Amino acid sequence: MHGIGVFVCHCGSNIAATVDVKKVVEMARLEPGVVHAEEYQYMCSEAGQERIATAIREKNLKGIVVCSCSPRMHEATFRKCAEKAGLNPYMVEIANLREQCSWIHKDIEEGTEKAVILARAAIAKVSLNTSLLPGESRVTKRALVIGGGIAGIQTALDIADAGYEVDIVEKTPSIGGKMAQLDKTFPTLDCSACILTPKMVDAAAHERINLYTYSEIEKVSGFVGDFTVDIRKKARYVNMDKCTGCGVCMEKCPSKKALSEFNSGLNNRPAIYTPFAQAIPNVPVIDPTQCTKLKTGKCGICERFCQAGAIDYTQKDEIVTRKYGAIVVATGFEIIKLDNLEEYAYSQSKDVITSLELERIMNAAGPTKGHLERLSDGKAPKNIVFVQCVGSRCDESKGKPYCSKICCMYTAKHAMLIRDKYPDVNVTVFYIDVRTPGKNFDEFYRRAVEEYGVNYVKGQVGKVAPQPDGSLLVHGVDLLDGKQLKISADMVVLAAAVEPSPSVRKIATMLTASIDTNNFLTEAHPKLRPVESPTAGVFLSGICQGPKDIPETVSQAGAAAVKVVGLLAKDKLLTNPCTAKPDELMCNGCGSCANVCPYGAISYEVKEINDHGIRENRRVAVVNSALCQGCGACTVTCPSGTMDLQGFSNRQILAEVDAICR
Amino acid sequence: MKKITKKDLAALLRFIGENEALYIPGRVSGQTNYVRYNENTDVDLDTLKTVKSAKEVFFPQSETLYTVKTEDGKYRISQEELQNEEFVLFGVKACDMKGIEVLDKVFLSEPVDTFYKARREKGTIVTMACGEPEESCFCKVFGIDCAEPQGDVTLWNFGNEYFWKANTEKGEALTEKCSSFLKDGDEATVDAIKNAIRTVVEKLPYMNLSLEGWDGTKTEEKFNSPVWEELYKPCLACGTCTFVCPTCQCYDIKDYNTGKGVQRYRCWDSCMYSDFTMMAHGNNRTSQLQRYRQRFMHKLVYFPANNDGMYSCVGCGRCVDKCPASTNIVKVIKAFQKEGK
Amino acid sequence: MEASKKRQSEMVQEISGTNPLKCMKCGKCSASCPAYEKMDIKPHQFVSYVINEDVEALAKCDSLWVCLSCFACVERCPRDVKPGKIVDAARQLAVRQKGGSYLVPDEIPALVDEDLPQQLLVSAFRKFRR
Amino acid sequence: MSMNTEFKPKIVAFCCNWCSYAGADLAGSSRLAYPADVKIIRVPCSCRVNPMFILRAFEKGADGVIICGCHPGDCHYSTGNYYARRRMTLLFSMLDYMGIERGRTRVEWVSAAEGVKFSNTMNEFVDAVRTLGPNKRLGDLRCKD
Amino acid sequence: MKELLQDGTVNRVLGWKKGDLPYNPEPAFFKSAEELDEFIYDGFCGANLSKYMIAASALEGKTLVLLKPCDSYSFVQLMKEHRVDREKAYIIGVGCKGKLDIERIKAEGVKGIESISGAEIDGDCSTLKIGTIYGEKEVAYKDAMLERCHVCKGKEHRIYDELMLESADTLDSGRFEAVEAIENMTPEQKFAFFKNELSKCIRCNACRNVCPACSCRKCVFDSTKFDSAQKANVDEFEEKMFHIIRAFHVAGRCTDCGECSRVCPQGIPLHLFNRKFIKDINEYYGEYQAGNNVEDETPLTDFTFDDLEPGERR
Repeated sequence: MHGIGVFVCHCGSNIAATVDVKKVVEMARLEPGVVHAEEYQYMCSEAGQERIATAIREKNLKGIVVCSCSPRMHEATFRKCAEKAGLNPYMVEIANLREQCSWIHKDIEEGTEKAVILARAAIAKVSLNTSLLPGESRVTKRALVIGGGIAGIQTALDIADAGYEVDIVEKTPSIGGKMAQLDKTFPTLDCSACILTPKMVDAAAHERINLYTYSEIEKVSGFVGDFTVDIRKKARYVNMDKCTGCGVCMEKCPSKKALSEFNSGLNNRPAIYTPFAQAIPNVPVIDPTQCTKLKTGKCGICERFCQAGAIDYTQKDEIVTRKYGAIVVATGFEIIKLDNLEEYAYSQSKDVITSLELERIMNAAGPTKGHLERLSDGKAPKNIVFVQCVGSRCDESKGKPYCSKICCMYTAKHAMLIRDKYPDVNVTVFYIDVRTPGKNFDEFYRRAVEEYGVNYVKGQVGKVAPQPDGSLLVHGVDLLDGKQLKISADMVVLAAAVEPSPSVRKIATMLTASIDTNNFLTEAHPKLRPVESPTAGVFLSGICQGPKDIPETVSQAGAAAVKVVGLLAKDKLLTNPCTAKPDELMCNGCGSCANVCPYGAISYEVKEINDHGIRENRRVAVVNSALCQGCGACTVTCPSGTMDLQGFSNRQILAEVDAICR
Repeated sequence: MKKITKKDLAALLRFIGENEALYIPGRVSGQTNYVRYNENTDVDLDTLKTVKSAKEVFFPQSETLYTVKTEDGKYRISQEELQNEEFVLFGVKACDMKGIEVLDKVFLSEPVDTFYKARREKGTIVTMACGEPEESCFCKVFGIDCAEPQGDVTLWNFGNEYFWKANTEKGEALTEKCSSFLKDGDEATVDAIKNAIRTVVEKLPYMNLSLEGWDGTKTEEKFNSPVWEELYKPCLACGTCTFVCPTCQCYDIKDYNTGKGVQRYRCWDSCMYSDFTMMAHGNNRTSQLQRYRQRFMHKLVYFPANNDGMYSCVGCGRCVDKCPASTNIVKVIKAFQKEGK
Repeated sequence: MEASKKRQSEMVQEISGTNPLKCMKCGKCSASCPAYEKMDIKPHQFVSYVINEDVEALAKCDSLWVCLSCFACVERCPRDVKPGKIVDAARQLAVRQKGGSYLVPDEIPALVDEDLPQQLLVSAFRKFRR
Repeated sequence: MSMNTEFKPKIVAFCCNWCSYAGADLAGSSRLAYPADVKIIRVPCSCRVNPMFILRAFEKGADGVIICGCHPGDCHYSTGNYYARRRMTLLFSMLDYMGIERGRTRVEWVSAAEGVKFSNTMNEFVDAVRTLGPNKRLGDLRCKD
Repeated sequence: MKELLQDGTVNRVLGWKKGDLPYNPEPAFFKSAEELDEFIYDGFCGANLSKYMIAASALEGKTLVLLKPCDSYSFVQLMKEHRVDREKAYIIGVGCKGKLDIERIKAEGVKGIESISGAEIDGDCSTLKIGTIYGEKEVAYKDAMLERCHVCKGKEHRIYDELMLESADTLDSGRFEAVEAIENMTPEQKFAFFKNELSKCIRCNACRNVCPACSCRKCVFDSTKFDSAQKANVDEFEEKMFHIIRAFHVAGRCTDCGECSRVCPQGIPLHLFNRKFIKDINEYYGEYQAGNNVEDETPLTDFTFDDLEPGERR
């Protein structure tokens, strides 16, 4: 290409101190195609940009090379500058003389020599650049929130309040999530339901929020701004429009053996049920694995008692296809299985419980109506032992390597509540470290110790041994006293680790959003883009991204909502033009490129191809440039070189290689 | 007529090789090709056919023509020097010798190829009669007598000796130079050797191959024959036949970017390749059938038509031996023969 | 001197196949140990002794011969540090230093209880041959 | 010793845009020196590096080629570096099999935060290539003069 | 075959046609029962006809194709890559008792061959009796077999509509022995070995063009997209480039059919490249045989999170 301009920046003395800028200009002039070369103190300054623009106009430059700082810093600046001067922004290349040359080399001669080579490589590349135009894609002004817990509800409310439609897809029959199961919340001891229920009602009543409860994501296609999602609405066997939520059906249902999911399996629920009294929507579902009518065809009691005529045993799953501009993942967490931690005797004794189970026991609407009692014999416990870090901070073979973050605080809460309500109960907490970073958190923990007399012991529990008399012998250690402890307890509460909801794996795959080794969703940048997934248009809210408590979840939910609103506020999105581009004439249609594409951007079509006069139908690869992110995996997989990457083409990179090795 | 005992041959070769470049069939990893002689060369005069023919000594597979370099933004062109030293090519069989004559027709007629011409002038060719012709040989069909090859010097292999006869001035000069290694030999023995070879040749399976109808005429008829449609089908479009052929003379001229400049070089090309004669507008032969046909039409029709009936096939049988799909010029000739009946 | 201390600590790590740096000092090993009361150096301390390169103290302590090699600590350690293996390794070092053996191979079969776990048996031999 | 200090190897480093190129920038802004022999080519992802590029570099006279990408699991394009890892594993194994010095090729995962690692890696790599001396086994003679 | 051709089930037969020498049958399409008189299938029919099925898939109607067990792997691999149309093929899986290498026979000093008996597929395939103009010769069938038959993948066809003829066990050496031998060399020896072998390469592209995996419409070495179009071996680098890249492009797709080594006019053991990749893939990513089925993920378009790092050994 003829008509290349080279602009070498001094960057004050940042570059000029170790690179002989004049020499770079002089050497650049000798390169084929270069018609203009100059230097300036600060190319990125207004005056510097003006010089570039002037040169482009006056010398009718076809491509420019700016030898300056990292392209990560000012590539966008110079592209804009070129565009203003009438040059396609993709006809700009940057030679990184600052970060990758002048700042790391001390010797002027050495620095200059390298700078010349870097400039040469950029010139070689730009001479093969082609004008690229970003494509445009439309934005569907609706968001999808996957998960109806506090994270999902808050995100949805914030988006809806900003004026955009939101759908919430929740797999259980009601929104509310784990927070609905909690009794009180730290560090203020508010009643969880009291602060959550109004939000649930708000979400249900919001004109721009649409709830898909008892529903799951079936399929996701499309890309940022234009996702198409299939939602499976599972058969409720209850007509939502007719049901009045009177609850007679649940009373009358003869099949009451199912374990209540909401009460952590501590008591039973009928086959037709709402998870809890304040469920939203307040419409029951029939559990087909429990319902006698659905299993054997006999029964039908609920139908008889339903005055609204809402029962419909013939309902089938329904697939709804909806379009969205953005998707928020808020799939939440579960408590880990304790199979690998048998020493705590969780499976052997009913009186060894998890903290979440304790929440239900403490809750007035729970299986014990809020009375603290042993599940084995209903007696009031006198000695309770709490064990921290059960399955958290563990070797991979035992549990999770991470800290679950919320346990220290909720254990302090539980201990405090028990001592408050039952002052005669001895509470011992075995801890490894007490971690309380957060506003009023350490104060809260100190109150548990100082005001409520909770006995904190530094040391882990080795074993919980159920005794013949029904008590539990806890083998622990007090590392500070250097004493082994054997405590006879009536109840042991395990602070079991949290893990991302198992459903997230499937969802992440559908969204092509990446997950880490612990199944937490990966953020686009751990610090600077913590609520975005690396996949454009997919955002993260709540524990699906990493362990967090309620206030953190709510603030992250809001942050995700803002990101979504920022996206939905746009009418059109510009797509990156540096995408893969196949040469139809050469394509074998073998399918290997689609195999490595992380975005599903490649498909195959049978097309009539005119290959130098030979017309035939061939299967060829087609790239959806709106989906393609330009990684280039396909270009290397393709043996014939049919696939090339615009902006980083084979010939461009080879030209750089040649220039460097010259 | 001279002769040399086989045990003296090594010394002779060393003697020649010390004074000038010597190209001779040598074995590298199981295959025999012409190699530049040095002390470590595994000389192999027993293998009847080298994989590549002797043509590459005069017309190398690739050679640089000139180099362009940039210095301070200016271009400097330096032409490749012509062959300026004498050399000896040793052990050429009759078919390859004839092949060189075919190349002479192409490269020594106007416009003369100076690179080729210089090599021909500086080279002395020592040919060798074929001891044991093989089943794929059919040089006799093209009127070549493998018992008495041309060249500057001709050798006959007999028992413990090679008989040596100079045919040209260059040959005499080489004989003179090597005289200390040579003794006098008798014509009669050589005549007997020749007769023995000719008797064997008569027994070869391809001896009855007829070139009737391949006289450089009936171009259209041959070109349009339906026979090609079946003949080309096994062809894989590789360049094996062309690259082992002693007469194929097509080349491509390409540029190589050395980073410091450009080297313009020429290299053998094959009419079997899809980019052969590729031009800006595309290719004038778009199918393998056309490419396949081109090769044989050139050898058997176009070349004789333009060169007083000289075929550009010498019956060496290398393509018969080496074609991966076992298609070859003999099968082409036979197919037309059959069609003619 | 320093070097030999370091070497000893490395030896313990090598023999035991453990990485003491993985320890998060939870004390679960000591909580699990049935011989805790009789030990002068407690199981969790074994780990820090190795980290602090004081294997000599370990080689002299009584705990080596008190440890039952029940491996409860190994089994329960949440970080896979295996304190029991460290005790075992320190014991080996001690035995190597002392040399000599009171048990004659021929006497062994009579002493063996068929139901004993193999690992315990091996540990026992190491322990009681001083 | 004098030989080794005389020899200035040509090193081509392919760095992915999101992690390693940023890591190199960080090395730069932290003033962590590494030899000027290293020249970086920016590619979107380590999976963009075609074996042809690597061989081409050697052909044209490079003495060493290093590919840097995001750590496995951290790829900006989620899976690119996993493909790159397999490709390079096989390619390097083949080069080794053909008697090309193993030390001339390397893959290193460098995150945007690992300026120190970038600099250390380059120092080590250049040292290793210097010890091996000029690339004689894999290079086109025409590019040598 | 004649019947299938006559009743219109297939439009043509892709098989081998008798050669004009005892050992050079050529791949051929037969369109009539009459033409089939020239059909032959014996020990010299080494050509892998799967490659020809790419072109045949574009033809009208069905093609009856004869595939040896090892050829059937290539066909499956080509199906996987959408290069052949299963619907357009009627596959007769033919038995195989090992295919012969005329070069090996000639290396035994056999010249002037007039006739060969003992290569018939229905014979016992133990000894070849060769009539030459210089007298009778005998060569053991085993000694004349192609390298690939000594490491035979087995008698099973991966795909067929019909089976014909018996196969024989010919496996008698380790598939990776030669590769291991090279791996155990010093770098200097390795380099010398390959330099010696590759210096013979004449860039005729026979290996590429015969290869069922190298079925690109336009090879990178013929295209201008990489500035890699080269014809001649101007420098030894080029051969390395060509053969490394070719092996890399077919890595995970090469079924190890051995055609490249069979056709090389210079006798370069090209399978040593492909087999190195196969060995590495097996060792690093688990046993994999290209062409086994159409479902398996090709190793180079697949990964696991804990794949080993370049240069690491397992």
